[in-house]
Amino acid sequence: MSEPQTIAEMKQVLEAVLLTAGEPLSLEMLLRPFAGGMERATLRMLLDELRQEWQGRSMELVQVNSGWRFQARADLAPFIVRLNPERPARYSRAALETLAIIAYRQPVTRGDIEEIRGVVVNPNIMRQFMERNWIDIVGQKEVPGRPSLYATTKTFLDDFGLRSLSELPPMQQFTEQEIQPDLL
Amino acid sequence: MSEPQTIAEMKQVLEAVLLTAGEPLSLEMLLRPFAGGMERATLRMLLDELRQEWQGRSMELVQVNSGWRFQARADLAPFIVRLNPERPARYSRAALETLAIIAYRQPVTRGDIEEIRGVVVNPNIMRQFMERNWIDIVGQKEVPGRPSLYATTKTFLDDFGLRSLSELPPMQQFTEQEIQPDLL
Amino acid sequence: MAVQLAFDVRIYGEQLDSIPQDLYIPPDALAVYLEAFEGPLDLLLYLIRKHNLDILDIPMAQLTSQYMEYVEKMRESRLELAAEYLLMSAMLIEIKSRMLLPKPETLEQEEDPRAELVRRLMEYEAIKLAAERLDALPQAGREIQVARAYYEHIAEASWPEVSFDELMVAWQSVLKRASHFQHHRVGRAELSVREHMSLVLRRLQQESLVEFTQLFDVVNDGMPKLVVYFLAILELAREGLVRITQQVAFSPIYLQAADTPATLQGT
Repeated sequence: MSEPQTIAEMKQVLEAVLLTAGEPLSLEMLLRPFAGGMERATLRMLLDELRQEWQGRSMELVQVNSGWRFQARADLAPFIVRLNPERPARYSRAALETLAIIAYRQPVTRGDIEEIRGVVVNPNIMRQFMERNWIDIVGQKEVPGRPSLYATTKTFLDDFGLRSLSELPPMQQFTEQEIQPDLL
Repeated sequence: MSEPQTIAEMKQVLEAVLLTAGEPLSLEMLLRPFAGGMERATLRMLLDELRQEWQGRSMELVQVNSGWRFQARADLAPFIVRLNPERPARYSRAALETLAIIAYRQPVTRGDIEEIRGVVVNPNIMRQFMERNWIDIVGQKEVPGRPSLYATTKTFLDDFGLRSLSELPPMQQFTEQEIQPDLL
Repeated sequence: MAVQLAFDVRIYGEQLDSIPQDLYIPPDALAVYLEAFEGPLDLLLYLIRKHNLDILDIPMAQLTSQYMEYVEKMRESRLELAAEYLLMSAMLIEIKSRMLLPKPETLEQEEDPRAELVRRLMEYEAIKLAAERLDALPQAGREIQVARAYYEHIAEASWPEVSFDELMVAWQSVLKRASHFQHHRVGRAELSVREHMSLVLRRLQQESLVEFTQLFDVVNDGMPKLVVYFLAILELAREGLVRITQQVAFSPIYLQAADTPATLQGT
């Protein structure tokens, strides 16, 4: 195929690019296959059409922090998971609490995390999230010892299907719970 | 979604599984998502229907040695490739020096280059510049072994935006340069 | 009230869904159970919930004695007690004693000694809940499956970029290392000569024998170019890359590549 000319051809290119990507693609990246032959406005329009065409089908075109991606419809995921019997390891409560502190209170130092949790932070926990590229160091705090400041990354948002931190579930206050003690 | 009941639901599961797998899936693997609820014959039939439904679209369902996979239609692949322009590796120092010697001292034999650089020339270096059509053989030197004489080509000049070799920066010794930097 | 555990606790391989109501817990089980707490704040929150205490008006005496009771059990079962637990004991006792002190009426109203503890407990509780909600979100690789179908990676010829400067730096380093080129200079004129050497050789590849005057385009090439051609031929001859032949004086002069079979000579 020479350079795509018709809307149909452009959508096929776009669909193929997104279905093979394995990661979210930004608008800038999605323009590359067209080698300068597409306007951003057209691209947005085509993405929107593609999204609508796929509605109700096996995959859905969604927008996350770093861009657009096709993902399996949520209700199909349980069947896909059966393909690989080794289920992905779940994180320990300590790890999840640490991650939550970084996500909701960022940027934070290890000291901040320790103060909130009341216990020493296991360095392995930080390491595993760094390795997964969910958190990274965004600076040093201007206090004695200049401790590192940690924050969540774009990959964290992408992996949780979020466009921005504001889409994180809102924090609930203890007192709100108090009303329904039976929930415990 | 509870266990897929209809043919349409089963096909959606299959499609999602194949589009997210990242590798070819054997019939045995493709049966797993259905947790025993599907016959091999049915699976084959569904795969065949899926294959036909995708005909002429952006992806094609193909059977390779180790199983089934969705792959981008061959004529769309070149556009996908543009997404990740493989960062061209840099030429090694040895390669650049070899090219410089050919440019400034042409026509030269490999022996000449080796004499100037003091080390053996890796044949791959010559080959990569030949493949790029930057150098070629313009003759053989009348010495034992009749070694090839290399020179730069018109493509080399074009790629460097030169009309002739005399437009290459003339070279002087380092020390002289420092005295008369304006000459460069 | 049986308190549901938000995590797996197994005793002798049996799932423990709730914490036993009676105070007596077999020491081994206690170990598993206490280890399930994420720290003193977690234990305190558990006690507050279990005994339905009001977090905004914590009865310090009651909470402190319950906390100490657990900590004592941990020591009895010779568990390695994290320092944080002991630190918290001290803090609880301190708050309790400060509350027992009569408040001097003359002073400004003093902050409730429990305020800091309450703030920390509330913050920790909020994070605990946030962690659970975070874990409940769909996650890539778990509930989110991203499309990653195959495509043929056609190797599009992509060559490394090279600039003038790089070429020059490379040549410079060659010169620096090669001692017999120590004083070598390559000027524009010499580059032209070398270029034309290649041109002549290229031509001699196609036409094995070229008459000398045919190499020059006297009409179109300016004098400088003709000179360069001439110098190129001389240099080629000097380096033994071409043979120049003439049968007799004033007859045409022929050029051929040095590697051309000798039989062609003098044709």
